[in-house]
Amino acid sequence: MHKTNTTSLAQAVGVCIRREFLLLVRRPSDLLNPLLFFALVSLLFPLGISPTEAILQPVASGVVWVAALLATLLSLDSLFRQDLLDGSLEQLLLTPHPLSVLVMAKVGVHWLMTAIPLILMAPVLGAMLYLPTQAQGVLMLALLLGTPVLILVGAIGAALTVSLRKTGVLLTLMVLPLYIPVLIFGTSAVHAAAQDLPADGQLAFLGAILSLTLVLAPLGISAALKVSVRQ
Amino acid sequence: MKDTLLRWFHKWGSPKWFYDLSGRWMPWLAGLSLICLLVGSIWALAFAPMDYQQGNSFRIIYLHVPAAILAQSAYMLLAILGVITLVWRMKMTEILATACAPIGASMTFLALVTGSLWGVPTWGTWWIWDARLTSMLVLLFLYLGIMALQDAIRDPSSAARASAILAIVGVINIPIIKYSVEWWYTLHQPATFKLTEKPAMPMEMWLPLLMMLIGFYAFFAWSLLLRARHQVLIREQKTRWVTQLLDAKPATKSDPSESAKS
Amino acid sequence: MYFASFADFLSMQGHGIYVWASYALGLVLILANLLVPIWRTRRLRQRLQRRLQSTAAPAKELNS
Amino acid sequence: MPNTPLLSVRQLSCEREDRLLFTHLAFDLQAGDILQIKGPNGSGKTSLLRILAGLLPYAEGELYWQGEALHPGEPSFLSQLLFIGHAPGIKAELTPIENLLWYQDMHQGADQHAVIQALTRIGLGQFLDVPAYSLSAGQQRRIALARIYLSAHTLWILDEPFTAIDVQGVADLEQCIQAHAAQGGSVILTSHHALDTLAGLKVLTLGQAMEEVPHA
Repeated sequence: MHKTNTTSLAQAVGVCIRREFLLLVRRPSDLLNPLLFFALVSLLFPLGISPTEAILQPVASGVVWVAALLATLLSLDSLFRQDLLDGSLEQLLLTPHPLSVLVMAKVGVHWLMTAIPLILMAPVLGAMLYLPTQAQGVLMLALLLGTPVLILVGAIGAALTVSLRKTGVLLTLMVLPLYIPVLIFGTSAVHAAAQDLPADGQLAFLGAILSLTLVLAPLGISAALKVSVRQ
Repeated sequence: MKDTLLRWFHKWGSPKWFYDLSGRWMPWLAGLSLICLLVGSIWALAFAPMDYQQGNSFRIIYLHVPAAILAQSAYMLLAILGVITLVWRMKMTEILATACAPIGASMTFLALVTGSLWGVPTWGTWWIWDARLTSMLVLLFLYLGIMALQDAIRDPSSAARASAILAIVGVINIPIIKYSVEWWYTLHQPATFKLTEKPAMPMEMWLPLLMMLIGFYAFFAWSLLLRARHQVLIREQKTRWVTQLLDAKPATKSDPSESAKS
Repeated sequence: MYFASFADFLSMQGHGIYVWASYALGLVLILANLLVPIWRTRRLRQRLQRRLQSTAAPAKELNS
Repeated sequence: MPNTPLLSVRQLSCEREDRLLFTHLAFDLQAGDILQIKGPNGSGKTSLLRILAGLLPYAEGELYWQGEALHPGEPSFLSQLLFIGHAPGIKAELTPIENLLWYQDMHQGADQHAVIQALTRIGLGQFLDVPAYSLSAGQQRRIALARIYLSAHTLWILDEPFTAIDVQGVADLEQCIQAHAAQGGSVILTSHHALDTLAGLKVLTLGQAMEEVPHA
């Protein structure tokens, strides 16, 4: 009988990361859209409310965070859909390696390619909204802790709705309530930093939520993918 | 003991058994909930004493608190049914979860509206960003998310399994959301009188509350069984026991594709 | 009876509108959650019985 | 038992969109067997293959792999399974080499040379570095089929493998399947193509019992 020596998990994860990286690099529009959306939403608020510093400055952190939240959600809608359509998602289920680890590779690369540029852009938009410079650092740190949670929880929603043709509002309705803790602690961290108050309490909380999500979300994503593919 | 539990577990797993059993339980639940709700509300409206600070608007607590408790326990039930559905793939828990979500949602809505109506005389407006009301609003959106997902997926068992995962993710997040909203409320609102905090209640106040709570739970079970039986009929409409149940004459020649799914 | 008169019972020192509105909504929601499934089940049973008696019609899937 | 069957199916029934596709299906697959699933379109051929691969839940029935109960997604089973379904599973932005290397690295590992050889053998020699979106659907499907030449899995489940392949390719693929069966592996496939020339061929027409096809 055939002696099958399956590749090691590390090798499989490495290959998945490389493939995801290649796929995203070769389709840059998918990376650019969320960033443009992020900038556009931040632009709307001064137009919608008022350009004066007195009004914009206190809401700056909230605006940047809400825009980041929505931009991440936008980038998640098509996370698994193309894989389902071309059949590579069911092949991912058919590998002998645990699906939750392989999915982490895919979601991790997605975070790297969409959230990091977003984090680097945030101070620019913050400055445009008169966010004090001493809060910029905390804003980037809070986003660094918060965006993985947004993407991991959003990926569960994306996996649940991958088999549906149009999901738009459904994904938002399912996932946004789960983003509320990140929004609350994220905005208040930046708010505190803007008033020269220590923000490490809020950042610690973001870190706690991040570690919980890092442990549980992959299980949720792989369970959701199995439900969606096995139809 | 273990195998009797398993056998009971599997018995409940079969829709036919559930249909017969629920048929026997429902009259009792109906009676209990009608009596408790009727007596409870009359007691609460007419006989319970007024609250010295809030006046008669306090009587809304007999509706708001049971609805809020029911809203959260229904979500817990959704998550537990979800775990059973995912682990043991039992058709009945899928059906019960599908039936449970709308009731939970309407109880959350009831708790939300009664909470804000209760606040009007004291706050002067019908909505303030009170910690508990905001958490209740978030819970309502969690319910609507689950119901929207159940509705979007065509195949009933995939829809049930998908919404089971969302319910489990939601139930893990509820304490986090509750704490963060609480923390956010105290951060922005100096500790004014927290309206929805139940002051220590004398006997003649919490007795009607207990009565109403029992009534609400009985109503919840009754409505759950009603909705679940409806789902059972939909999903089992091709089986022989449903055909006999409808005591219609089965087709003259035996239907070859007939499969007696228990 | 806690209240002196029936009118007093209705007005509840000005808070009556809110109390009665809440209980009315409670009644509506409870009735809805009971009557809607009962009505739907009855309608489904009738359509199933009609389909079974006729047996001629192909077994179209009824899902509401 | 001297030779437990590689894969055995008992009382399997499958319901799709509340239509009963098949019920009480039972058969055993020995090492070295080539099982062709026949039946009119929509009779559940693809559903049966997906159930065996663990990609589709089934209402009733038991599946056994090498004697033990088989649960969907069992790693020990998946490491022995090559499944090629309707959808090719090819990423359009990647070249055939990158696609095939990904599959090999996810299962048994392979070197670039073997991959190039397999792609040339299946007729994609000139398209090695062309992104898959510029290839025809048939060529994309052949990238997936090239996995057969590189596969050391015990069980192959192939859904309509011979579509989109020219006559010479069909003969080559048949010869490869025959060699695989000879080495003790086994194949389950659906095809409208006549396979009577294959030794060890068994035919299962959905709705009837499985019968041996006398070797021509």
